[in-house]
Amino acid sequence: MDFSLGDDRRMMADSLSRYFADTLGWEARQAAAESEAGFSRDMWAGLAELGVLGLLFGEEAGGYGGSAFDAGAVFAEVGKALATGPFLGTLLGGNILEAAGEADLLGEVIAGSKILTFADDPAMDSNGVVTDPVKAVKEGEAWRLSGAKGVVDYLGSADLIVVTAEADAGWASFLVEADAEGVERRAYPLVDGGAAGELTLEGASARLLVSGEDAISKARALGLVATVWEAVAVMEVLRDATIEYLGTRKQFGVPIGAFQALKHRMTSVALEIEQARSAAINAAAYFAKDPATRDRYGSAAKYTAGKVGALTAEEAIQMHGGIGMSWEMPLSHFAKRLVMLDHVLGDEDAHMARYLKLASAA
Amino acid sequence: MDFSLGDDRRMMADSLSRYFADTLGWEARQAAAESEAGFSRDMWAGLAELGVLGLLFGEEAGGYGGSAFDAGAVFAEVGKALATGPFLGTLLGGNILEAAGEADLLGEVIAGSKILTFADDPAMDSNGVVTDPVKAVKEGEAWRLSGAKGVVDYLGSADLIVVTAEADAGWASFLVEADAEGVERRAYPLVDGGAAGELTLEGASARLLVSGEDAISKARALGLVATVWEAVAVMEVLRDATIEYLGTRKQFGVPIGAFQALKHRMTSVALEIEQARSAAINAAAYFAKDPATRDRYGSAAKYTAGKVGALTAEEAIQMHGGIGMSWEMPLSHFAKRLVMLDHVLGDEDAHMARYLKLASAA
Amino acid sequence: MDLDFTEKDEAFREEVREFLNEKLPKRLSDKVRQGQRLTKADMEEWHAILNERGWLAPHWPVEWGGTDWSVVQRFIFETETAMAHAPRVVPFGVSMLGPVLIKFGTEEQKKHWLPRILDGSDWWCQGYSEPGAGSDLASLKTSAVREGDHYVINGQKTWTTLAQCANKIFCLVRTSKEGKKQEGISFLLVDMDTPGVEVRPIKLLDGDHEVNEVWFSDVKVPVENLVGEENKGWTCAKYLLSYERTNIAGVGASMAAFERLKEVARTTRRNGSALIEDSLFAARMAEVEIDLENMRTTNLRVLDSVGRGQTPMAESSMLKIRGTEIRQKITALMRRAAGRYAQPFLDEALEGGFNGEPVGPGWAAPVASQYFNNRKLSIFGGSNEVQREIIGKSMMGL
Amino acid sequence: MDLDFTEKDEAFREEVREFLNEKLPKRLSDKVRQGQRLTKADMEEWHAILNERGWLAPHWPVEWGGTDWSVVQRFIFETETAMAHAPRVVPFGVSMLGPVLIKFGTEEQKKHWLPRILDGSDWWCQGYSEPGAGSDLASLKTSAVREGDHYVINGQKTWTTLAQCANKIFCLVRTSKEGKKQEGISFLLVDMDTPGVEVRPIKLLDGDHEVNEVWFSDVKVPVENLVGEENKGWTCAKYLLSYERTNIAGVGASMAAFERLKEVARTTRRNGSALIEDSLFAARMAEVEIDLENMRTTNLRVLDSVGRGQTPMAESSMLKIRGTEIRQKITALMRRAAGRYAQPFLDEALEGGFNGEPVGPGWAAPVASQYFNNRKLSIFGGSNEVQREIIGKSMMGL
Repeated sequence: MDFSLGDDRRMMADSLSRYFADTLGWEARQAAAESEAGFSRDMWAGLAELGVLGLLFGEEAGGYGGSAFDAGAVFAEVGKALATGPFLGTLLGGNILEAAGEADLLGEVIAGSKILTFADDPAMDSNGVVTDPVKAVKEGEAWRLSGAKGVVDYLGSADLIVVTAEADAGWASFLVEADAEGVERRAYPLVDGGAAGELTLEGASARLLVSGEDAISKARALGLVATVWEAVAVMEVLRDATIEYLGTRKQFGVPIGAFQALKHRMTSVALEIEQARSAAINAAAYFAKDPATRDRYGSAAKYTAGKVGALTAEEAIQMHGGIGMSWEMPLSHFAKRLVMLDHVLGDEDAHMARYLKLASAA
Repeated sequence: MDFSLGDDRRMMADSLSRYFADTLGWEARQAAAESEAGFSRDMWAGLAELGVLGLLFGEEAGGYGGSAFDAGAVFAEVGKALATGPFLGTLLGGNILEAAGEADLLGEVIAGSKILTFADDPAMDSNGVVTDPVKAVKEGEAWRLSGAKGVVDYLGSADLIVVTAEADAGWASFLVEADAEGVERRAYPLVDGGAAGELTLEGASARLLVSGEDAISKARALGLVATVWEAVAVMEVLRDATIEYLGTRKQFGVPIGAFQALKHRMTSVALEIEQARSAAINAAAYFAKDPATRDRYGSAAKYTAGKVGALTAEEAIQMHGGIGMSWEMPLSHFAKRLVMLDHVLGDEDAHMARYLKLASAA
Repeated sequence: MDLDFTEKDEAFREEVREFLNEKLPKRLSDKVRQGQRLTKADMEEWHAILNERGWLAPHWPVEWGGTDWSVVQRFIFETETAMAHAPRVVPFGVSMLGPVLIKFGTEEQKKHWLPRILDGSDWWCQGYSEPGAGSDLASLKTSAVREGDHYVINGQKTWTTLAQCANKIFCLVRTSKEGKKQEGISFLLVDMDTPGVEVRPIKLLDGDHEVNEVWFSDVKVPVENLVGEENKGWTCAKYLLSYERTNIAGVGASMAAFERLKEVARTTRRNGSALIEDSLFAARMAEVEIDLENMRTTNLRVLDSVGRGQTPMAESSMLKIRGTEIRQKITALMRRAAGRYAQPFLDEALEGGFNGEPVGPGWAAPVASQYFNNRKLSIFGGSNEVQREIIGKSMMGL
Repeated sequence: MDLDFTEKDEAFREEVREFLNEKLPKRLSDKVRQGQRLTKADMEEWHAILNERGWLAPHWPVEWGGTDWSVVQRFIFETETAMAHAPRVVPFGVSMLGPVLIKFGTEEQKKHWLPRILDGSDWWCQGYSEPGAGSDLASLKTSAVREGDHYVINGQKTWTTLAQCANKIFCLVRTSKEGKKQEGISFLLVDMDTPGVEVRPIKLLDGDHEVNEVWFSDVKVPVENLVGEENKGWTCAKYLLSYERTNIAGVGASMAAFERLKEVARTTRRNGSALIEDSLFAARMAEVEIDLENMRTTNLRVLDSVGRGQTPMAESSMLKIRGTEIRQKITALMRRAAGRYAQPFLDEALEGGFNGEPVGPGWAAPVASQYFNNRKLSIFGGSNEVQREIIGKSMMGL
């Protein structure tokens, strides 16, 4: 049993933390998050230079990390800094490239010279109906993909897109060049900062990366670990800011934290966040076990993060009062990110349902 | 729109209230609740004399009430006094007798000379498996019932038992004499005071009362109204006792209600109880509408009462501290009754499930 | 006991429905239904329509242009207009200042100001909150010093809703520092065109401009704009806070929002079936629906007691708390229903007349903004914590 | 970072399991598993078995009969014994008085009292709470007046758990009324056979006799029974409250109870299918299971920090709060699982050796009693409100 991050990982996390502190002050963060790309290219280049992206992948793929705890450590720093950028697409798409043995291509991603994203969720049409899965058809040695994917992270900036699609033999993942023919991208900003886009493929040329659903499931599972670690880091920022506010803001002549109702509610928030942190640790610790165990703890963690995330965001705003709702306060943006993270890779309810399914299968 | 109980009903409720106050003081209540019968025969005779039981039935059946609000008004007084006795069996069994046009028999029940109960829930065996429904077989003009019913209110004291059973043509309700051959009764006390019993029928002779499930459903629906009104009355006793305690019990030199955490939680309890009271009113108000509407509001009310009941009971005990757990305090018995009422006629979850089913059928 | 409305009330409901059917512009109800932003002109248009019918300020006395509706009729009106997706009446003139003037104003003040509220000549905003005084309203610092025929105001108000649309502001100002902090407050009417008044927008977390700071630098206000007595403004403030809080639960608005949610849950399909068939989502919806049905009856019970002459204090606060909780839960469910499509932010889709291609489900565009914006419901207008204090005091004197 | 125990710890776990397998009498584990009442003899039997192995007081120093187990090993021991349905060790002597004596007792006191705790010569109970002093423990009034070589005690203690089994009681008594209320308290050891000590049972709502009032009328206690200095008893009390609270979450007990719940939910059939397939019940169970899994890791994290020399304050209180909440939720689910069969009350079925016919499911007999009895978890031993105050203070100094 060991709850330390480990020296190497701690060192990288610390330098990442310093890098964000030095280059991504609040104004810079806001400018980047509201920019058309939704993130700062300079920051991304800096991260690549710092070697941060390499921590997300194993040595054979040109990285020097690749464990679930490595991903967790990086995403915790992303959360703490409220950094926007194609982190998740890099992690998930990169994980598939890694599984496919595409070390060269992944090398370009790690070096920051190519932006990668992961198109997995199906699009929903304007009536709220989930569109049919993207279909993959083989033409000679090449593959053609057709269909739509929804809310693809940083699609507008991507050079490479890892797309999950259904072929005759089942699900597989493919590589699509963003500027290939038959690739249509509609980019838009997100309510919590950053950007995403709708992807429409009409016979777009693609390269098969990995057949079968296992690699996709594993990438999604890693994504759960990463988002949960990010969410917990955001919670901790909100918690600390709220505790600070409760201790300094005065009403009726005393700090508002002296009002027992607020104080006791804040203890619940803090307690729940500790539970969410434990859930995040569990998800990372069981990631390398068998898929059923991995997914069980992944869903438990995402469920916990969703539930605690909403509580934390809502209580942080409520306890700040009006000021907690203002755009000027970083707090409100942390709260938005936290609530929106619930919707990334399946929300609280979806993961409760999956947890129940996994439990009844066990 | 009218939220008054109506003069006649108010008058009867008031005299019932006075009767309980005069004859069912706390020690008398405890003695009755812990007696072998689980209630006081004298009290029951007094209620009959007062005419209270007649309020539960319509004029054709020899009563002078019979509406859902009549039942609600009576059961609210029962809850307030924490009276034990075969109230529910009288209401539900009597409702079936009423539907069957059995005015004479019902007259004896109203007069208190016969004790009636209603055996509806199937028994569960020692492994937790619900036993098969009681079967009704016709032999010439007579019927024979076989099977088991569980947790039948005041079975040990009953003279008459209305039993629901499955005949070839479907569900129907039957009258069984408690001392008939083939009737086996195992009586026991209840954790919240009063008594019930397991009923085993082995070819017991029975008389058909009403064919079909409609009358049974209606009786159950009326039972929901009654239990919910009883539950709300118990909640109000707990609320008032807790508010009183918060205002008088001192710790750290001030009344504990001055501690904002307790105060704010108490406001939630009070608020939820107002909602439960509204749910109870809704259930009574919609009782005479079509069965789908009736059952929808019945389930909404039982769900609400279950949820709010547990909250109220748990918070009342918690806010009283140790003293709230002592047998000596009436409070703890009100809390037990309230929690156990959740299990009568289906708990919170069962009624949420039924509500969803009714909604999706609508 | 029964929950049915009387025949008279049912006839009134029909009258309201007919009115809405005839007079409520579809352009406006579409905007409201779809959660799009209303412009100042939109709100003025609806006020004018209501005023034409004499229904803009139903709770005012008839002599000042109100109605003689019962509390139940007012409830019916509120519910029906909300269910028809009518714009909400801007409350600052009609529901806040109006009643204060009627109660505390001089005959001249009433004659001058009340008609101007109804005909739209004046758009009022409310100068209560200050940066240092949130829930502790009475600790406000904005000062008004009497100089001859004028007060001179200096200070700052904040969270002033729709100040950018208003030409007038009613303010609580400090006219004395003697005695208890509640005793040196006065209630003043200020023309926002007066030199020294400056409005600075506050952007809220959803990106919308709804509230403002209002700054006062040596702002001269004629003494005849004092409402009630000098240093007795707290009486006006308290009256305003306790007045007409019987429809505070927003039952109509919640019912409308819930209907919209049901519609969405029926049409949105996920994993091959309608969202409403998802057992966890359906249970969440049912919980809210039951709570809302219960609250509707709770509200009617409060109205009934008001109709019988009682003044509800704890009950109003309960309605406020539960009402805001329910509305917040409904918007949270809308965001859940949208799933990942809650996240795209298309500012243009929030404007009326948007006819571009939506991203994902057409209804999803405003749901995240509404969810975040609705956090205000439990903060502004007396936070839910303040309401709990009121209940606690009323229940146990503590 | 990893959650796996070391090989050494795994070996230790095996050792504990073997011990339990060999030494834990099935008669006792059956009683515990079925929620039946343990007699004094049952508890003494289990203490003797543990003591024989030297595992009765693992957290004491080796020289006094304890072990040198790491905090993780203690966690493993606690979890394994609970999962095996071993009786809980009665904490008053072993976990409360023992550590206080080891820290504050004289050499003579240690030599005299500690072995008697281990060998069962003494059964201690705790005289802390008083009728007037609940959460405000320091306001206690039971007085001890020094008269020559004795203190003379007068007053009343309450909620004294298992006083009916005990021959000794350690008490907080007031020896001075000067200064702050915490400063006049002393820690005294009292023989319950002393004239003037009277134990009166308090029946709890579940009908069981577990707690008592203890009355003192001119009870003479030799001065050598004072632990620590006179008027410094509060230091002992605080130490006792903060000591060894790292396993306070009761993870093992909750895991055992949850396993039992799962078993029940798998075998109990309702509406034609197993209860575990009821979507609402399954979701309630999953919520608790996830919370418990999270808490297990939270507990391990706290142990890890203790192992690294830190003193957890807020963390212990969080474990106490969530631990009790989880245990209460599990008993509430057991009562739901029993449905109407939670209601029958068969007192005899709660005694070991009951071989009558159960009413309904065999496991249902104790569930209502356990549910009501477990309300105490959030009240006694520092109520959850008191724990929240501790967390608040530690988080923000307020």
